[in-house]
Amino acid sequence: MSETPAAKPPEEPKGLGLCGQFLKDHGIATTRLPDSCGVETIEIDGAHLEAAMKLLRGSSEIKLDYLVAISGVDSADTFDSVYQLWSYTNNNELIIKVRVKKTDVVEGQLPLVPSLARFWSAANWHERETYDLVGIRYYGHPYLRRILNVWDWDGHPLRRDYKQLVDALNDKASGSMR
Amino acid sequence: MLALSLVTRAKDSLYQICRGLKTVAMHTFREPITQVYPDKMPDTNIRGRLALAVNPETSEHLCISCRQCERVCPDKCIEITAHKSPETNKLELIEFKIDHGLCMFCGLCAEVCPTSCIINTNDFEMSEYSREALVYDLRKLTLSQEESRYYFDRKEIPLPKPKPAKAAPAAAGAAKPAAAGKPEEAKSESEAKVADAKAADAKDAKEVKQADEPEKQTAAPEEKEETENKEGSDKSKD
Amino acid sequence: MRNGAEILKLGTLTLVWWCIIFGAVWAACYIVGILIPMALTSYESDAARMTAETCRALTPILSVLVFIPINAMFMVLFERRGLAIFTVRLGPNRVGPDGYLQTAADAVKLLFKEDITPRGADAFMFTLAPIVFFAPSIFGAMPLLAAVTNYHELFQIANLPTGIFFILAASSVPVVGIVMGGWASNNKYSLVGGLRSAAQAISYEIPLVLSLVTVCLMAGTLDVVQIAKQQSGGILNWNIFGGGALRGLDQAISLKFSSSAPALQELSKSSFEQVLKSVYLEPTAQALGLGAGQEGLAGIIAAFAVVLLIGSIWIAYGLYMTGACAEINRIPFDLPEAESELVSGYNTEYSGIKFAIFFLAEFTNLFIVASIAAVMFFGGGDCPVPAWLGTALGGPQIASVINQALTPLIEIKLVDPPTLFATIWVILKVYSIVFFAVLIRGTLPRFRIDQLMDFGWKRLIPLSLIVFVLVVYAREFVNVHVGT
Amino acid sequence: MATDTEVDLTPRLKTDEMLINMGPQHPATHGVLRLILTLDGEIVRHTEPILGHLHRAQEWQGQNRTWFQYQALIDRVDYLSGMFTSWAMARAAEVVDGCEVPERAEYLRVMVSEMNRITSHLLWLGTYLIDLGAMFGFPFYPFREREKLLELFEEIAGQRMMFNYIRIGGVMRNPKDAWLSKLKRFTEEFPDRVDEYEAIVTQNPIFLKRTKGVGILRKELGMDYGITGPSIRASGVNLDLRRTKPYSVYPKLKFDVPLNDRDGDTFDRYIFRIREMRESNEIIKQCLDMLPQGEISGKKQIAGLRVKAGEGFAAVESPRGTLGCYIISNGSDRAYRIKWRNPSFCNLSILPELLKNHPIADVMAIFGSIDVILPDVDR
Repeated sequence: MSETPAAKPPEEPKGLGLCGQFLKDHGIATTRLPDSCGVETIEIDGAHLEAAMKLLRGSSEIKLDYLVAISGVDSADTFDSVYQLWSYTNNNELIIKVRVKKTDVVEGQLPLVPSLARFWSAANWHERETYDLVGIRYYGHPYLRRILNVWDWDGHPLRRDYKQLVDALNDKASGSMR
Repeated sequence: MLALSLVTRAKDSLYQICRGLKTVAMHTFREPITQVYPDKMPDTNIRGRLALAVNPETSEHLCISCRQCERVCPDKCIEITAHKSPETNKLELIEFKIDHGLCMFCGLCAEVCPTSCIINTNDFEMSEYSREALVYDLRKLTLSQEESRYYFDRKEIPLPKPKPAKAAPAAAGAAKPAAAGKPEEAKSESEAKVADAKAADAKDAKEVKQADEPEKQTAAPEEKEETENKEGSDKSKD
Repeated sequence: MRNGAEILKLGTLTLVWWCIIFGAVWAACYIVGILIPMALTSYESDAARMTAETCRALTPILSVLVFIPINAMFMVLFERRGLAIFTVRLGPNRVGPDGYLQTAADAVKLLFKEDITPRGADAFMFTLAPIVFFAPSIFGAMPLLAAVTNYHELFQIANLPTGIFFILAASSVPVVGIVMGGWASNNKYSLVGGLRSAAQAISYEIPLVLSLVTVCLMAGTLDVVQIAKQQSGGILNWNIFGGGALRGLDQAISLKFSSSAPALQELSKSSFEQVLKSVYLEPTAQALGLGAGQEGLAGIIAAFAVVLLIGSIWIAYGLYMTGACAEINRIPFDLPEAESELVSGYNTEYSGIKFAIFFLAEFTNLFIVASIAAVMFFGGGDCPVPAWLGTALGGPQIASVINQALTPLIEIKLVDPPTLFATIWVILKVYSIVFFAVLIRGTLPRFRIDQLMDFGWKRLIPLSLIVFVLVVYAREFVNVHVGT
Repeated sequence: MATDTEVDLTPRLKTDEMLINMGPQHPATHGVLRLILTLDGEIVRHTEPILGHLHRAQEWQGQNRTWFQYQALIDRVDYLSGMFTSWAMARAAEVVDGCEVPERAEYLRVMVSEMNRITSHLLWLGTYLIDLGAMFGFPFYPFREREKLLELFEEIAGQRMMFNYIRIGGVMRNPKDAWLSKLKRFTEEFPDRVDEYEAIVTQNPIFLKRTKGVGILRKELGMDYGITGPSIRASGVNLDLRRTKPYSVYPKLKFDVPLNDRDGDTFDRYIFRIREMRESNEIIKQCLDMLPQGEISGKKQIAGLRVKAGEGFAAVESPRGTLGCYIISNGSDRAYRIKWRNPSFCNLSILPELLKNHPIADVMAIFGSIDVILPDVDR
């Protein structure tokens, strides 16, 4: 049973976790965030993301070689790119967050996060999806194009400020209750 | 050597094909599994067409206009019109509309209903020639007494307690005998349900309202009514 | 037999539809071929005689034209019901009584549907393709007609001495129609389907023809009527059992049966051996130039040759069915219309009546292929019961009773017993083969195109050549049809 | 097919690559997937999948519906294994919320989920054989067994595919004894039926020719693309969440996770699904024996159902692979963010790699073998 209760008042974790320590040993600074349901969660600067991922994936003891998902989150004041890392061989788990402050994003542009797709094929479609729905631009992605919405869709639907355009075709018909 | 292996392989292949053919051919002697649908109605347990049940014993309408179903419906396909009766100070159901064209038969409304009034029947034959015809009104939704009894038995719903006699004349809307008021005391279990839901609603009523906004815009006058209803039902609880 | 009711239903349905098919063809042939000429004989003018002759000449064509659509309709229904039985379903059972009219309704629906010619299609070719696909199946049916009707005089018109050659030539034309349709549709899927069909038909034509050539070689003739005639006299004379290789056995057994009196037992025993000797040993010894003392060797060789011959002919039959399945695009060789890859292949863009013609021709081809098999391998209109067994079972008595009953009909030439029974047997045989094809359709997945080519060129063609050579040698030692 | 030894004809003969649009309306794309294939003759050189024809904004709806409402919607994410989608979200919400699930509910969840795994694999088996061209006979047999299970689902959950049965904190309804005995009867006769399928398919030479050595998925490639489920187990990676990250009552149950010792091809993926069905059947049998009495829900199923603030990721082993759900809750009655990690979406991303240099006839054989379900891809 891997179900552990959530840290109710998100207490500040003490010190670095396994992966955080490992990354620090290799000269990459991370910030530890409150554990999400018992899984070590670290924040990392976008510039170090690629190096950190390569280290975590390649190391023999940690071997986080299974990129489960990349999710984009439109948080209160940041855009988060969240990486769920698992391992095919052991039970290590890690959540990495890259946070881009909303104040840092240039007006009319998308937040920038480096892409993993060039050395990790699993990231390819996940990044496309996150770009499509949350609007995080992964620079260095070989084919960053909308994947779930049509290519000429306006806006990014999972943004908090997204407004659905009125669809003239499916608007209220007189007889329907919609 | 090559020839021999070819022959063996051909033999094996033929044997395997024949094995498959035999298995298929032996199915000839099995009973067909087809259900001859229109001739023989299937005995289903599906969450089918929504309907409003009446009390199987007294044939009074079970709906208390609490709007739980309306609120929980993910598709917003339920529309309830009710007003507070001036004499009894209780909610009276005026109209109950369900758009079956929108409904996805998730059964959540039936789950939250405190009086087990709205239920999923087993009926799935609802084809109509127009979308408008799929909007069922109160008259079309209300089940007869026998049907209600059937579904109460089938779904093993405990029978509701009969309403005190004094409420009966108030409900005597001659045109709509079914549109009666609500039973005074719901069962203790369903009351708990109502209480729970009310508590939850009260906490974040604001948030719910916000989400419902687009739907509510067309029916602005109802907004007021709803708050009234809430008061009404709260009172009835006391 | 928990499914007895369904099987019974399929049986009744088949019988009823056969009656419909036969009734229609029969009526048409009788009216045009016999009734009108008979009526015209009273007028002694040239014009009347001419008309009568023309009517007679038109009878076979008319019979085929009436037969094909109705029969195709029934075959579709038969296949659907058959598949339903294999897959524990009921099949179409709504239109008409118990679904009897399902395919008739389908046909009517198809006829009334809009006939669409896609934009960019070559309209002329697009229209021509179904015709080119369908017409050869009528040509192909012509020479077979005489063979399956026990060479009734009315159907002798197209009795070509090179019958099987003509049929094969006709049956290889439809592929032109498929390529035409595929190309004219202006659709990539159709085009690929058409091209695949061409490649496939060319590859599988060869084993198909070689296996039939094997049979012709044994029969010594290309005339289908001759081939059918040679096989008369019961199951042991059919080509599938070595084309007369068991004839000696047959004769010997019939001798044994005929002499049931105990006094003749001794005589019959000797004659039994004698017949066997004369049929098997002597020709073999003669062919090998063996002397009188080497009868044992000759016997072994003869027995070996008989077994070899029968084995080869079974393989040839398997080759024929494989090639034929490929030729008519049935599973597992339905690549031209491979649904999961090419949507619907060459007929993707067809609708309405043109599609109906494609559909019709497909099933007609199946019927023709099966009837070729019936004529070439299964004795045509021959009753499978050997004469001696028939006699033992009281066959002649039954036949005379039936003849008696039919006498009034025979007198007005409405019924010709030899033709009647021949056709019934042919239909039974053909539908058994069709039923087997349905079973195959219900079981096997589809080949891939390159595997199909591999299988055709690297397996089937060498095998058919080997079988051919084997038969050439084996028939030297066995007294087959030739010369009897 | 001699592409490698092709004679150079370019100076005299102009050849060109052909673009073919497979789908979205194509009989064999299992829904509405569009593949833009670049063909060289009949050989696929490049594939571009175009998704999204079935996009229903499930994540957006998760943010705009209450937890209670959204539970009814998520069966639609993967309509062939609705129990697993429900379970994934229920687990994620339970992990975040910290609520306990009664043991009876856990057993019931395992039971219905394994039933659902069987139905999903049965449907895959039927449609896969259709993809390979056995159109008319065989596919009906798996559907016959699937029908029986669907009837059981209908009885316990009220619908045949959109169950809405597994809820946050437990399950919806207690099964009756008659239901359990029906299920027992099914588990007893099911292995015979699987034997029947295998008699028809597994050793069929045409089937073997179509599947053996086709679409070989290298282990490293599969891990690079994050492939999960039977597809990666057939390539020898031991990834079955029921064993590697055990959840629910799976540790108490005895079952094998079949594992290949080489890079799997299409045939291996077929045979692994067949084996998995047998294992699931065993699991159901055990659950039927071990089913305890007790509560079925650890959380009250009310319209205002809430999940405590927090974030968490939980995954279950669906028939197609790791089905995960990442939840951020702010304590209100609806999620702040719900992210689905769909196995089909990730498995489909490897399709261009697998199809490269295969003839067009293998497109469907390979595409079918990775068992993708389009609503699950598009959400």
